[in-house]
Amino acid sequence: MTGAFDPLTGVLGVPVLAAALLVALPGYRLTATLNVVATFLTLLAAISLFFGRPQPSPYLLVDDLNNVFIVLTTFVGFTTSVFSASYIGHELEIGRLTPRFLRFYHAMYQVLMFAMNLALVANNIGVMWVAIELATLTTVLMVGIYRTHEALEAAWKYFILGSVGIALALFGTILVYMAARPVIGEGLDAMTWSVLVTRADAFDPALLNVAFVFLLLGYGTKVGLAPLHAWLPDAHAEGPTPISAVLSGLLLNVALYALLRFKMLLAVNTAALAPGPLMVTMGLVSLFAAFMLYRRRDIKRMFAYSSIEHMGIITFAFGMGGPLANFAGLLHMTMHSLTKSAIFFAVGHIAQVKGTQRIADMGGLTETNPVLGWGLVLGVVAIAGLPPLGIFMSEFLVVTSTFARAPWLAIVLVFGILIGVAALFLRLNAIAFGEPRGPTAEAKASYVPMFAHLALVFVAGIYMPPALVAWFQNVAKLLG
Amino acid sequence: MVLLALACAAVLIATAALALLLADAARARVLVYGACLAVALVLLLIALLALLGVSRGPLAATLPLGIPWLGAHFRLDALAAFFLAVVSLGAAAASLFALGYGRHEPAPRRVLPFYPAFLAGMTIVVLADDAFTFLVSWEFMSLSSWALVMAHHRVGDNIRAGYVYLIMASFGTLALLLTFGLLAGPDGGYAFADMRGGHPSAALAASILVLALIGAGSKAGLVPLHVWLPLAHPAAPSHVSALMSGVMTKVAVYGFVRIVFDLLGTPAWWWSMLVLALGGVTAVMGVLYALMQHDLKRLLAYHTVENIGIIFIGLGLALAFKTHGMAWAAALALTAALLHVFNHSVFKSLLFFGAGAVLTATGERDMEHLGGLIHRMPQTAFAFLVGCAAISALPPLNGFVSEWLTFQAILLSPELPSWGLKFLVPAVGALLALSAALAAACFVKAFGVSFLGRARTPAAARAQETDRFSLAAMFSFAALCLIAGIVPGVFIDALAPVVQALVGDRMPVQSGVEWLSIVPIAESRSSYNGLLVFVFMVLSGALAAWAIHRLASDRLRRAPPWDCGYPDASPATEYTAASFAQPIRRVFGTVVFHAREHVDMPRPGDSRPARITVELRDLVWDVLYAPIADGVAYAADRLNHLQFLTIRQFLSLVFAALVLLLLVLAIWP
Amino acid sequence: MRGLTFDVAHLLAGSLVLVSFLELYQDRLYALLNLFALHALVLALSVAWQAYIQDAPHLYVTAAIALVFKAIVIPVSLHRIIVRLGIHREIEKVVGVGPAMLLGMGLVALSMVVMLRVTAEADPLAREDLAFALSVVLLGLLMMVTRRNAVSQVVGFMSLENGLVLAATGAKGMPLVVEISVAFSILIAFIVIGIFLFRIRERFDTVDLHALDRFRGERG
Amino acid sequence: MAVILDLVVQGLQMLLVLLLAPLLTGLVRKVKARLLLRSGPPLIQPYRDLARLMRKEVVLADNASWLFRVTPYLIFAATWVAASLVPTFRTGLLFSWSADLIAIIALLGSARFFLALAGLDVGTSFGGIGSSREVMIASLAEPAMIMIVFTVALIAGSTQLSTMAGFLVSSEVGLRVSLGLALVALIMVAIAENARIPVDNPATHLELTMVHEAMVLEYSGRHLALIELSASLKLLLYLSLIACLFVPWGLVPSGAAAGMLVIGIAAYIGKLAVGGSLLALFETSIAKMRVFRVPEFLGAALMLGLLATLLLFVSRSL
Repeated sequence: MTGAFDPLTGVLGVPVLAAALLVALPGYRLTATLNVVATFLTLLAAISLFFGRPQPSPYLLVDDLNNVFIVLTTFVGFTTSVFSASYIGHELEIGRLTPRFLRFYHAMYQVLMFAMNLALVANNIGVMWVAIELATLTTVLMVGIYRTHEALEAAWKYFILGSVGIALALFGTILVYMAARPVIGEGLDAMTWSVLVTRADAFDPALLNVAFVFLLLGYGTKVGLAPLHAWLPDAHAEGPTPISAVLSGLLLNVALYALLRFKMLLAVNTAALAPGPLMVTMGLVSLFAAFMLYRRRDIKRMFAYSSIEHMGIITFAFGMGGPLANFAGLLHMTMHSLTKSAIFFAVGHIAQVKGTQRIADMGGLTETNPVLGWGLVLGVVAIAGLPPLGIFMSEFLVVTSTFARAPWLAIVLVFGILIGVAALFLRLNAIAFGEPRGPTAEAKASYVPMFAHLALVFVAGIYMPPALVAWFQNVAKLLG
Repeated sequence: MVLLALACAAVLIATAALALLLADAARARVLVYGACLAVALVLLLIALLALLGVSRGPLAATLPLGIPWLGAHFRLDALAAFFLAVVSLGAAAASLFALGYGRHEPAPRRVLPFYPAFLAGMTIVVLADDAFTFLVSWEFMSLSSWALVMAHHRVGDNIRAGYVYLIMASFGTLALLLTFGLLAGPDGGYAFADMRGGHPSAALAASILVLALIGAGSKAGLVPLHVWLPLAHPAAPSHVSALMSGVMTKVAVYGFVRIVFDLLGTPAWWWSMLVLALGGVTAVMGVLYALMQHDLKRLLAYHTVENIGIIFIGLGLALAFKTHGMAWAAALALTAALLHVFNHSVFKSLLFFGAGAVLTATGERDMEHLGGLIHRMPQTAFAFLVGCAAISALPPLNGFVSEWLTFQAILLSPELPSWGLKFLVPAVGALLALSAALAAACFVKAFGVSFLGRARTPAAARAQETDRFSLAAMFSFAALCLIAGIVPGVFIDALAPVVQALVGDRMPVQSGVEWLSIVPIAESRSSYNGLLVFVFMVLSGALAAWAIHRLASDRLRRAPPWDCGYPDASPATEYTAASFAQPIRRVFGTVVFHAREHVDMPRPGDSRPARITVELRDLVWDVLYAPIADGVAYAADRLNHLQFLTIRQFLSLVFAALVLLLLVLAIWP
Repeated sequence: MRGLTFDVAHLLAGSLVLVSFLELYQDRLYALLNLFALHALVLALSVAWQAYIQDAPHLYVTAAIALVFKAIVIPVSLHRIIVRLGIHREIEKVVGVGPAMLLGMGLVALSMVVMLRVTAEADPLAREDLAFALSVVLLGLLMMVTRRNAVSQVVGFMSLENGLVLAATGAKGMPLVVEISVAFSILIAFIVIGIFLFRIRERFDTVDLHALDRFRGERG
Repeated sequence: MAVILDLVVQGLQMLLVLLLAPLLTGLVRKVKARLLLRSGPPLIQPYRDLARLMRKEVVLADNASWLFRVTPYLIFAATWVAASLVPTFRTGLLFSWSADLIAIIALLGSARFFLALAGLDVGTSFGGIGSSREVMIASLAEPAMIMIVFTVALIAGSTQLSTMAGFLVSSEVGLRVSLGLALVALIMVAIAENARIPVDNPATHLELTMVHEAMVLEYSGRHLALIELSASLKLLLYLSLIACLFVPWGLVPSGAAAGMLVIGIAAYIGKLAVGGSLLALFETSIAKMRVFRVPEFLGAALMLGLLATLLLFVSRSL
């Protein structure tokens, strides 16, 4: 226990300490650097999990499923902090942020990291719930950080809808406990994963069903599934871009991860209703967020809707179930968070270069800022699911495995994807090609994070390390 | 062997990466295109060796890439070898052409990196032996060519061209995705080897065939899925246009052949009718569209549509014969189709090279602004003329051979037992003949208006002969047109293993026949000898010339043209492309394009010039695509209101969802 | 004894549902706040009762929180807000009382049906409790949906949350109940503060959420 | 020995068609004149014209290209080769298998292709009119011709002219509707292809009506002579095609004694004479139609051909 205890304390402790420090420390350069360093240390700790996993304690657990996500989260957290360092610098210059808020921003960033890591490693459904609520509240505060009318409005909307979601999720959690209590007995065990999963077959199916409905809606709100998605586009559009990246790239994943955990329980319990149809339906509904892409004028809001679409695809995949589809879902989660955050990095720089988020005021980006422009093109190509990038593989697996089992669903899915692709490239043409519009100053920023993500996605589209594959396949089995 | 081919592809990709780094360097052009040329030649050698069955080393390989538990399978069988030969031949010529042509490229950064990637994509597609690798390389090919189409994104409506292209490409890919989904089955046997094993039910086979037709057809440019092609092909730089039109469409044909003839068992016969009918319609529609064009490159692109139609007629016949177990006839039809694949890749590339040369020399694609180029650029004119004659299926060039074989295959169709085909095939034959005749008319127009007559613009009058690399590329392909025309037997025999593998029979061996003539079935039935025809024509022409110049006069005097006595110096009185096409437009256009002519004739004494305007409508677009676009727009508008609800309304959405799900639970059995 | 405990718990839970109905019916803000205070009071009682019958002392904390925070602090502060915002008039509803009531009935029935499908060996007390809790939750949500005014929406949310606490305490021996109730109180505090904030910086002339929705992104 | 004989025969045929072609043209003109109660030019007038043109110098337009000068020889070569492959008096010519009927039609097609180009070369408006109308006519005539080929080939089971003639002369054919249709269609196509009335008028130089003449307007001297000669060759070719497909009697089978050849040649000349006179008769008895009526005329031919083929397919299957 003690030998393997270190990584987790790193993953959870470093952010807390950093947050405490960042609240105290002044100065933009120092805090930004500290932020990067802290996230980097967290990343190191997380990576060390690959080599030694701690034994599951009643509160903390590391297994095949969350191990990958912890590393992913910390990694994206690290790259985002690098990106945010240059981004926030510019925001300070143009005075959108005051140093006071900046300090607050960095502290919150670390708290958010802590909350998400906690949600991932929690072995207790109550703790997980608390962690996700914490993550929500911090992001609410960060979305509203610009104090503009739109920002406050977005934050408020996010807050209200998020709180309702949290409430529903809590009710679901309680119901799960109620279902577990007769079998496992009162007390902590009845809320502990490692115990729940082993005994879930004996739970009361009806209770589990109700529980799952509430959890689906509660955590689904965080995932941004339609029709619970309303908060997502505005929160992405109005908050600072690093937060948009973290939201799309990580928070949605964390919520979905929670959902998967509970799906496992139902998968074990044969008497309970199959969660598949529910998830498939919500997935398809969300998929048609693709239609919303056509009328978007704000570049960040557009990519937010694309996140909804992709969450729909992922939920659809898990809903279909089966080793292939589940594998595809897990892969899609990973790839999407990498790609989408990369896109938001690009978008952040673009918005700073152009001084606006209105697509109408951008154009010819590949002429004026080749690196940025082509980076965005590559990102959109990736998010549109075109090979040879990672998302294509997952979409390939989803569609082919579905079509053999439920042709009509697959056809609907395909049309949804196609509509999304069409919309994305319609906008991309306006942004990246054609006559240059708007200011064309070169962005003074490091493109390393963006291209690091895209490189990973590219590699994954062609070659996947066997270890990762093994974990995913293992989890895919558990997911039923 | 296959590993060597893959290594070549890897070299191409490396070249692309290299080009990304030093695209602005002065010598980058030479470096990149030179490398591509070399690699393409190596690939060609490999392909030929494999095709002639004298290759060393394994013909299949599996790399630990792609889907982890499956790996990436590659295989170089006869079919793959033939198409690899087509691809690498076109690639080699295009690279050679580009060595000179690339000098005029305004934005090398947007071309050099993607060109080798494009070549690599096409190479890997034909080598792929599992669904995932196939689709990845297939879409990679589309993607890199999309980037090339967008190279001149600020010119005209190239952006729209690229957009339509990308959407149609994704559409096709998704259709193929579904095809493979059906072929692979629920437990994902994505390797082609596994697919060959499975025997799908009749309904399943039918849907597979239809999906494959949609997927491959949209890339090949089958009507009505052709809309992107005449937009995208001309938009790209000319050597890329040549590749897209001459080679990429063939890769699409490869996809169709691979799926339908190789992976799929034998579908019910009536699905061959679909292929046949589509082929016939495509052939005629394509050439009619082409006749209405004044943009040289767009005209050529539409002709690609026509030739794809001819190829699919051949494939449809082969399918019909195969499903009726007439392997020998299927062999003839399939050989015809594949031979046309090769021929078209040759002369279409040649023609696009010519168009590119004209474009660089005059800066004009619009034929109405050309004319008289035969005086300024004689060599280009000659090569282009050969290409025109070949694509118009004139003996003794290669285009005629494949169409002749197709006719021979059609003449076998009375043997088919099923009624539908009995009625369909002659009609398709008529369509084929019609398209051939119209193609000739169209290329009289293309060559006559842009190369003959008098220059219509100063640009055309100032044109200069193009560089020697381009000429080398053009003349080598012109020579190939002639060779393939006069000794087709060699090529037919080379195709034998492919056909044998796909339909289980082959055409009779041609190499034995005396005088190098070709005999599809039996000497008494039909035979053709391009060589003799060529020799005869040369002899008799030379004889006539000699006799007249010796025995009669050889005097010659230059004078102003006679023109019935009232010559007019102004080139404006020349026949334009539009006026040349007018009779045919009157005959066909009124029906097919709702062609309308508005004549604005000023009253006597009014000095205003008279104007005639022609209005054409693309019914395919109006009927098929416009409604879809409108539908999406409508849905987008409707759903867009969701963005503007109040928080309370959103909450009520959540509430409704919750209640709904609880109700579901309540009534759950 | 068993019977008595059951009946009392049942009574309290049921009365909680009743109060929710009253809230749904009441459309004057002051009265609504008073009703909410009552709601919290009943909750506190039932929690205390649970603490007693489960002899789980930590539940008394939750009860105390409910009593002090929800039954006193929040209503008072909301009173303040109302006064300051000068919106102590009628509150316009989206749907009339009648339909709202009918909907509420339907919801209660629904939650009963759903919960009674639970097989009986889960002890009846828990089942009943859950059924009531679920209906309280649904009614709270319904209230949030049918009111336009921010304050009454907050009230709706809080009664929803009371339902949660009821369920949590009803769940025998559930750990972390206290923590959760604390966390929720923080959440509510945030909401109230939010309203304060929006009032203090003179950005919205009213807390009617329409004002918040003036932009809703990309409009215009 | 046999090969030598075959070579001789093949040579004989090539010479024969070349020599007979102008005579046929002359004959048609003469008969027409007589039908119009004129004495008309002597039969050998076409030879005289050709000789005269040959001796004249060529007046070439200033901006005529090399293509313009090569075309006459190309056309002549193509037409001559085509004509010499059609069995006229003897089947199974030595080189007959080097091109079947489809190839022969294609050869004529290439001749037309280059003539149309030549019409555009000088860049005069009349040349343009000529070529654009020519290709319009061809675009309908060629498919019609192919349909006719289908019909006959399906009956004879071959596209090889010698085999076809050999089969058709044999008794087993009998009378077939589709053959009749094919014959009518073939005659219509032949009229169109040879620019005869009512499709075109070989004699006119009235600009708006002419097609073929407009294309060759700029030609003079030996070039014009070659073009005229090829035109007569083409007429001859079509007549002998009709003869060998529909009145194959008198065709000498291959390997027959040399003496038989005389009879064959005589029969052939007889057929030509009859055909030429009939053509003249037809031409005098009908008026030229407007250019845009031509498509309907040829469309009818195409439909006839298609109908014939379909009938055949059906009758085959019964």
